[in-house]
Amino acid sequence: MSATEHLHHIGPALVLLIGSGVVFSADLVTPRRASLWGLTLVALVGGFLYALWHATSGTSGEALSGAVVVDEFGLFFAFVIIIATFAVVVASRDWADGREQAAEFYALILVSAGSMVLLAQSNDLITIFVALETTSIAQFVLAGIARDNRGAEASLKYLLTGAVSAAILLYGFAFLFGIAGTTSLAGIADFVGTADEGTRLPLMLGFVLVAAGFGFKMALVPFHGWVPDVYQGAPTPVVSFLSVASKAAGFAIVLRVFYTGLGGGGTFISDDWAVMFGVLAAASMVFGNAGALLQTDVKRLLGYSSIAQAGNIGIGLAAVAAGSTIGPAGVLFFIGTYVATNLGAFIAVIAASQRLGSDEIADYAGLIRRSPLIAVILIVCLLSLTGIPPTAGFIAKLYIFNGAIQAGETWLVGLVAVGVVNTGVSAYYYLRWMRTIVMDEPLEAWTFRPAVATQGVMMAAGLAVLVIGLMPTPLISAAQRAAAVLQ
Amino acid sequence: MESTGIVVAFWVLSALTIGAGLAVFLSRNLVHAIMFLILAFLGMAGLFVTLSADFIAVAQVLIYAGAISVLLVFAVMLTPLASRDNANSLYVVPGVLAGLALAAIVGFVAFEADWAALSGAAADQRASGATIEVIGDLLIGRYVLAFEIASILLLFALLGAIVLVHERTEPAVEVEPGAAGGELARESREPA
Amino acid sequence: MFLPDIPEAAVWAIYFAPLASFLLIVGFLWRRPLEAGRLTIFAIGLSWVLALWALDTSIGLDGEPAAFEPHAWFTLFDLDISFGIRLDGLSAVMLFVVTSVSLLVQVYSTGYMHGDTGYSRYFAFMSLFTMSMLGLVMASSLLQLFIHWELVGLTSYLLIGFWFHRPSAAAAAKKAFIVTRFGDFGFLVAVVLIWVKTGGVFDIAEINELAAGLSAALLTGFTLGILSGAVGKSAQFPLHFWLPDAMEGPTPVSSLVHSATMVAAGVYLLARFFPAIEAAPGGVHTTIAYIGGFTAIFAASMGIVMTDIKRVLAYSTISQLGYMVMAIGLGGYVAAIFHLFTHAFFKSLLFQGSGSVNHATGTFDMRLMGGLRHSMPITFWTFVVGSLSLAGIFPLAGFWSKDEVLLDAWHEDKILFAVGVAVAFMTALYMFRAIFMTFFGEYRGGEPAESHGDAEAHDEHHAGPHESPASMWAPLVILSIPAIFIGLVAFLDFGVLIEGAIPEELRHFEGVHVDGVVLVASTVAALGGIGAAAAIYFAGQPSPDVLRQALGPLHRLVERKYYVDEVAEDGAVRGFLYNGAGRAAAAFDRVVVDGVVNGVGMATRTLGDGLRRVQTGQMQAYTSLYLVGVVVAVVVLFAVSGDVLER
Amino acid sequence: MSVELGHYLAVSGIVFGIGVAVALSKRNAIAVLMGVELMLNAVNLTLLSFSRFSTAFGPDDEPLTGHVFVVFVLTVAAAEAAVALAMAVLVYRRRETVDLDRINLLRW
Repeated sequence: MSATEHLHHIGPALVLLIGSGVVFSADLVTPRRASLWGLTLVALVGGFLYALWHATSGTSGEALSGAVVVDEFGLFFAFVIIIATFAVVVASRDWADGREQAAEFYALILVSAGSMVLLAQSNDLITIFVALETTSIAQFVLAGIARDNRGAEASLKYLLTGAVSAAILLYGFAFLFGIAGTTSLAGIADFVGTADEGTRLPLMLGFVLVAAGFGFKMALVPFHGWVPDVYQGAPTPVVSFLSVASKAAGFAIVLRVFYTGLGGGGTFISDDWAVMFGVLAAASMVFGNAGALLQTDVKRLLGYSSIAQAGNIGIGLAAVAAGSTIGPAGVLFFIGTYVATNLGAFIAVIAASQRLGSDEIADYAGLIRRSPLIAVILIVCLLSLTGIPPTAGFIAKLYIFNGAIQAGETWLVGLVAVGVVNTGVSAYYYLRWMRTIVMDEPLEAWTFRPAVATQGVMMAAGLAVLVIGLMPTPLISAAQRAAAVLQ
Repeated sequence: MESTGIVVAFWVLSALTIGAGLAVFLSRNLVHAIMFLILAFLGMAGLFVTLSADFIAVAQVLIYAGAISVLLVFAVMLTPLASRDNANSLYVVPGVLAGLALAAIVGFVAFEADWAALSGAAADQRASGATIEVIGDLLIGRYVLAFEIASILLLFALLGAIVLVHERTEPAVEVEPGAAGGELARESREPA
Repeated sequence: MFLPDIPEAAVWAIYFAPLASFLLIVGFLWRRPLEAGRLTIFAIGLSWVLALWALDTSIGLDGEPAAFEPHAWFTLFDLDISFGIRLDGLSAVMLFVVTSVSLLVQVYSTGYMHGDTGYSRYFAFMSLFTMSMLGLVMASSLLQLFIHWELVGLTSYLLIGFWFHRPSAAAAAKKAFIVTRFGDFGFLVAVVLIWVKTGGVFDIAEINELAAGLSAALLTGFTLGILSGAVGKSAQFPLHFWLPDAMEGPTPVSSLVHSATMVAAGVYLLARFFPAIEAAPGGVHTTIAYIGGFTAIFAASMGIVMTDIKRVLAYSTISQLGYMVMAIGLGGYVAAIFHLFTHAFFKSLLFQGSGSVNHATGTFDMRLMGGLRHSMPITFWTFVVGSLSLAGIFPLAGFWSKDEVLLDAWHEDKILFAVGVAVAFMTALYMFRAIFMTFFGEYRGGEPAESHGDAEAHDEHHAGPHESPASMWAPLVILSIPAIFIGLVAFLDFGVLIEGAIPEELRHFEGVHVDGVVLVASTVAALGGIGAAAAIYFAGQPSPDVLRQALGPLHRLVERKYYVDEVAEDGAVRGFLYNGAGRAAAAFDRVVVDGVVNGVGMATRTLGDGLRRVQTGQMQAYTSLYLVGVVVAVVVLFAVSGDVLER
Repeated sequence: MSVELGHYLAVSGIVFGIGVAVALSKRNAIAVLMGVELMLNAVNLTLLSFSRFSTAFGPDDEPLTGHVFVVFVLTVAAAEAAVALAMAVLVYRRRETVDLDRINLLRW
């Protein structure tokens, strides 16, 4: 394989990383903010087209000595991450262009997205670790980029907890490497498949530590502590980025490591980690929803809600481990819909909170009269988060629950029951917010509408939520094709 | 294997590292704690040598004992009004318990697990010589991608540090707007 | 029968017309309320016409399901999700009921809601609600049914809480939503059970066919889950308590949601799965029948002591729904649906009548009304017709259906028959108590000063009560026609139509026949109730002499009424009924209901405290939790693999 | 008596535990960072000792991969430290403290 071919395999990520450099350099040349924004979008479109090229030309296989692999699983996440980043960048233009650090903001977003795309296609512990840390450090800085009191606090907490978590993850990696004698996921899978009980203890220690490290990214309880604080304190555009792209990447890498690396549902430790993810999922749903019940700040509420949603995905992970064949596709489908839904909600919040000057739920009173478009999009997305048909969230929950039921374990059915009850609880706080938007008297009379580009992405997200809800088949088959790679 | 030398070195260096680590925890003064930390780093470097990891040992001394410690000292100096007593927070009990538990778990695994398959005479023959060449080959061969991303990581960590601290827009607060930025730029370049 | 068979697209149009109306209002008519109202009426009118056609088709098919194939929706590996229409006698009748009542309520609403600031919003919600209810009724798959079941709950939440600025309305909406969700949880369990055990069969007809082959335990679980859903939605004991509070919504909402549609959905659900219930062990039948019977008498006893006219009607609705549930439990499938059918019309009429009274007086408190029969003759006479029908007086609609229920009880279970007769007595008593308090005697001034300021309180009534506008009384008049005559459909093969929806071996309805004992017992009970009400609330004394005098226009006695009323309330009613059954019921409400509400509040507070310990804002709290999690996970996993440790 | 893999792992476990204790129980953000550095050091020791002693390596696997891994850990640790200290300075400017006990504006 020639050097160009190697580079071709990491093309989408490369475009984003180079784009990041270009944006940063352009800041030194041109004082015009609009051109930075445009360049960022160009880079994202370029990455998207490159990924599309991979998808249509059927590029696949390992590259760079097995450090990365191009497959439909990685491409699925590449598309999800790039599209989500695109939407975030479009929507945050007003916010970013108004500040001194616009160039750094765009550059960091791009570098973070680029390393996430790389992360989704990494196939080796070292590549995973470095890509993960690159995107993490970019996110730590992004969280504090507004340099206000709350943002600084949020980013410091995010970084310190993240550093502890990274150390734990690394310790796990060290054990996996030492026991299996290799850093490649395929090699680890081979080892686990043939290993005997003698390696059980260190292997188990290793995978618990790794799961904890990834649990931090996925915001599963009890590794979730940073989530509400960072969601509340960091700038909203950054939070929207964290909540969709970062989460998608977290789940991507977990699926790849645990499904490919630990050999899927058939090894002698599968049951252990099925139960473990089951417990984490249940705890996340209960804690996330309980926390969200009490919140008055929309961003904090969405933070807790994202913990609860991670719990839903956790059900899928448990099902995967327990041998459900539907599980992996269910997780991918859930992530796809979750990204669309959360994007819609967050972009609406970005658009609204900038005009309202507040993140309090109470200030969303009567939003439907002040800005009908934002309100309707927000309501559609909240309904989807609740899992009420005919939105995408409903199908996604159905899919995940079906996967768990199909695995045929009694305790998984119990887990589904916990999920269902929690759906009911979550309806309470989502509805409360919706009621404020629709029914309460507006505090002020003046109306507003977001920028045209923001309107566009907002409507696209809202429409996607509805279209996926009514016609889920295309996304389902995409998820199935992507998941088939792992098996 | 020149066993006695290694064995003695291992025990002495282990005691040094662990003792210095404990001192970091127990020390009442933040600056003293940093000094003990450097000592622990050095002990660790010695342990690396006993593992025939000479290149890593040198890197350890340079980066940890050198750069990172300097960074820590800088940070302490830049926050003059913060407490210097290295005091414990509210979470000292769970902290110590979690630390003990983790040490116990790893120790349990270390002695309980069936390492026979994983260690033995074969390891003794393992290259104790030219590690640098092999590492270099791996870095620009098999792990070249990680190597390149790591460079991006360093670049953006630098950029991030500057973004966070360099105050371009608030001249009213800073007497010398350039001063803080300058310090930080220097500070951030250290590790690279 | 008269028309060619209805095509599937036309049935879908029944569903999509109100949906289109909702979308158009939200999209374009938000600031043009008049058009919003007209559009809603037009859309539901269209649905009504098409529902008539569907009914005609169904009659032509003798109630057998029309041959509509389900459409594939999407596939989750082994799970084929489809959607479709089930048009049979049961759903055709329900479509007719829902569209008819909804249409009249919309017309009525244009008068009742006139000038409300949320006029467009109101009609948008009403359209959405009607759509959900229609979707629920015509669903061919359990999943589809469940989706609309939830949508009905959601939209009713919006409608009950329509006057959100009133804390009581907001609380009532919340209560209704939460309480019905308790029931829905059971329903969900049933859905999941059937999903797990049949590998994803969601077609209702198929489930009913498979039911006979399922194990007794599973079938019991499934049917009890269904029952739980029905208990929540149809406000049966012990989840009945949300309905009286839900009266905080606008009266037309109560008239639609809480008389004919949403609360009937529970009974409909039971009827839909009637074959499965029939196949279930006997204990399930008994449970259903006794829940229904107990609810009927329990709610009726509460109805007698209420002073708020809408709450009287609310308890009456609970009680009548209890009748229907009881009938289902006794195997009286036709009787239950027949009663649902007639009840929809006269109860809707009564609710609208109470709204009309409120429109005139500005209050729902009957103690502040009186003498309205002169100023509001149309409302008065239609209300009397509705009450007579509800009381089951020959030959009004309610008589026929109630008789069917009682007949089933007479054959199946004498205790429940006695309960049914007692309820008939109490029904007549509280309805006529309401009539005498509201329409007889002297006008007692209308709205209390402190309750002013609601959108519901209109300004015209300051000149004294007068008849409501035509848009309000016209529906009353129209509704009183079915309230009188609709029972006669029993002679028109109604039973055949309804039974077409269930397999042949379960059909046993043999047409209308009157059993002497039942006829006498129910009529005596109803007349006795009316008489007692007249004696206590009109004549002032529960003695035959006074009752005879009272039949004349005796101004003097009426003047004394206010005074006597209180005595009667305290003595005869409060002293006996309230302190007995009523007190017990109220105590139950206080203990259990408040217990639940307080429990939720306390749980939230506890959670809050717990959260404050975990989410302290200090980064080390998070890392501590994190590491504790890691340690616990490792230790537990090591411990469970004990065989490894032994080596 | 000889030194085996288990001994090194035990030492790394102890150092890791000390790192955890420091990171979790020190009030000053900079001290927390010191704990993290100790944890990373323990990880490095583990990697190197596996590199030295493990026989799990297949014919295609280079035992010195562990050393490469450590190089990356060192790099990342340095970058993380730089950003962390910049952030500590930023917080200090806003609050005049880096005591985590007092950095809890965002909570519950």
